[in-house]
Amino acid sequence: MTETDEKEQSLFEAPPMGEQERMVEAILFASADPVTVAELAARMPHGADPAEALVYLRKRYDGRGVHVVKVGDAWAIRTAPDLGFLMQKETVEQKKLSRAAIETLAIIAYHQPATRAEIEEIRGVAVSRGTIDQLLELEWIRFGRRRMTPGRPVTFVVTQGFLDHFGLESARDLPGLKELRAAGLLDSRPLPGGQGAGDEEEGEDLAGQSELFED
Amino acid sequence: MTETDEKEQSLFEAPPMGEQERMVEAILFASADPVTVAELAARMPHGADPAEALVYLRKRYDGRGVHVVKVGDAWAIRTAPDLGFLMQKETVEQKKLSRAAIETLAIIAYHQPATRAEIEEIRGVAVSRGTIDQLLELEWIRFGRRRMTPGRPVTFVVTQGFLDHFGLESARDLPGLKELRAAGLLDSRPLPGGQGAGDEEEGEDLAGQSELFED
Amino acid sequence: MSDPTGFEEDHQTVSDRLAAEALIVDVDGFEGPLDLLLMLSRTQKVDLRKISVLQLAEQYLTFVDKAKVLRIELAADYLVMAAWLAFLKSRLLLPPDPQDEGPSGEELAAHLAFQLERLQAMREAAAQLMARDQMGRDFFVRGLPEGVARIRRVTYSATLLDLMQAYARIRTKDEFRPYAFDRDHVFTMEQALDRMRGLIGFAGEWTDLSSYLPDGWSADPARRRSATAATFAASLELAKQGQIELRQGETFAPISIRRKPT
Repeated sequence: MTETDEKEQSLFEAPPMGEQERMVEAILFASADPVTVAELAARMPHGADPAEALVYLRKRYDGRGVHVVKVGDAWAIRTAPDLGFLMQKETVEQKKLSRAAIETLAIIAYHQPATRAEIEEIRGVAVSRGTIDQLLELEWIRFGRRRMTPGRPVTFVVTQGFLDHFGLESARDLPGLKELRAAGLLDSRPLPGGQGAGDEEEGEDLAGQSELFED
Repeated sequence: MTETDEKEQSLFEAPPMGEQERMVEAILFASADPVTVAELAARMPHGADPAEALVYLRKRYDGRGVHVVKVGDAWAIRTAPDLGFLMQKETVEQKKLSRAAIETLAIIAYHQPATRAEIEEIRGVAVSRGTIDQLLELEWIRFGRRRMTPGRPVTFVVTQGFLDHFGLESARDLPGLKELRAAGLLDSRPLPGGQGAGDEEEGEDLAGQSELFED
Repeated sequence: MSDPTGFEEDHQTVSDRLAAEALIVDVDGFEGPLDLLLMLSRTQKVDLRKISVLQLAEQYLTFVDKAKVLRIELAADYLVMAAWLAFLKSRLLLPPDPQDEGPSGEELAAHLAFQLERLQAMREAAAQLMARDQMGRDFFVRGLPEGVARIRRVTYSATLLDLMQAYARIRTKDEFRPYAFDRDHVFTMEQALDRMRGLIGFAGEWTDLSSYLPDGWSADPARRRSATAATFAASLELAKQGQIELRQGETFAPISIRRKPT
């Protein structure tokens, strides 16, 4: 939206902020999935500022039984985690993930975008068929950009559904991420001398990851 | 707070009313159906008084974007009736795309620009007009340049809307056959008799595909 | 259970020994050599950054030796790692060769330590991730998403997975054509048995197996392969039944058969 648009629209006068807050509240309550600010704006009257309304709304639900949470670049209402014990009825049986799947997921989350070869290099073992498939089906990972290295391998990144499931605002809020980076444990270090177990392609790879987290 | 803490506590006294209000709020939010007072009491700690908590909760949502409403003899949270106009998006009916449409779309995505004849050749069956029209209407495909071959047939390419919908940055990020297979999306039963034939041909396929994108 | 591992008992605690037993009994439970190395490194009870890679290499090689004694089949990657660690060990023990261009033993050891630390870090990160409050377990989404059924608009949805599966289906449909067996070029074992039973009565002397191939099956390679395989299988069957004897001078030498002398 351009600046002039903004001014013209404001001639029609946006609803008062209290009213905008109600609107955001209603939309978030009605939806099971997170809603982006852009989607909110599209559904609200012209000139509304859902981002500001969200600030108020979030404060209003502070300490209540449900919270306004940020999921990637979208917003949702979720029950307060300390009340989970009341919800046995709503609890969905979660499919037990294999250790391989959990580790693969963590590696993708912390090293994203990550190629299959990188996952295998870190775990020291081949990623079995079906592990990636399972994570794709859960919609916790998706295909990212291809690596601009020989073979142009596909990469994997985590999704908004992953953030939502684990109550993360963004991939930067992964537990321990800063410490791991500071300790150099998210770097890719090729085997000295280059021959042997490691993949040759590894070297250039990690540029992508720091890009993702650096801004 | 753990569950046992909660229970032990309830031997002595019910949680404070503010806490009970939070509980009712969370239960009403997460339940798929309206909840009766008796059901609330059964799920809350002993000694809790959900009826009283409901009075407070109801008052708290007075004039807000959502209301606590009575449905028969049960309770639910609903968006305020005056904000119904915001709920248009929720009335959308989701339908799965037909197999013919998804296959046609896949071929266009992988082989774009593709003519109708090419799509038919790959699918081995005629493409109905309705299928193309539907994809055009969804704005997932659009007309590309005409082919400089006899008859100058129109071609189809995928749109930005397509990329957005499928979470792709570019059509180049679509995984190739080998990667589909590695991810377990492709059954790799070998051809009976012709050993390894399937795999050998794979290489060429990929080459074809990357050529396609290499422009 | 009394120490089936044969590990030295002197300075091992009970838990060390149990861990060692678990290693031997449950080698399949490990996700590759790196996983095993990480497990072994725990017995050193030091920070992974201060780990003795030399000691670790020895522990691993001991493990592989014990597995051999116990005749446990180790997968190839375990043996590759053993060979690499043996090489690393020699590099660490011998004085560096100034002629040698390659990485030093210390560099290689540092890399291995890094790999172990990184794997361990990822495991801990995974555990922390799974310990977080999770949707549908600890916190919940709206149970009753609202839809005011006033305006109905149909949207079509499809996921990337649908798209890729559709493409995969099209591109592989040729692979799934019905299985049709080409009987013209197959000589079955039953046919071979019939043929050999008829001929074997006359084979008092050692005769090359290839002379039992049916007529007209040697020109075309596919037919020759099928007939050879069937005839060989049939001769094994007859030998098992005690009707003939088999002889082969050395590996890949021609096979001869004769009727078993009565």
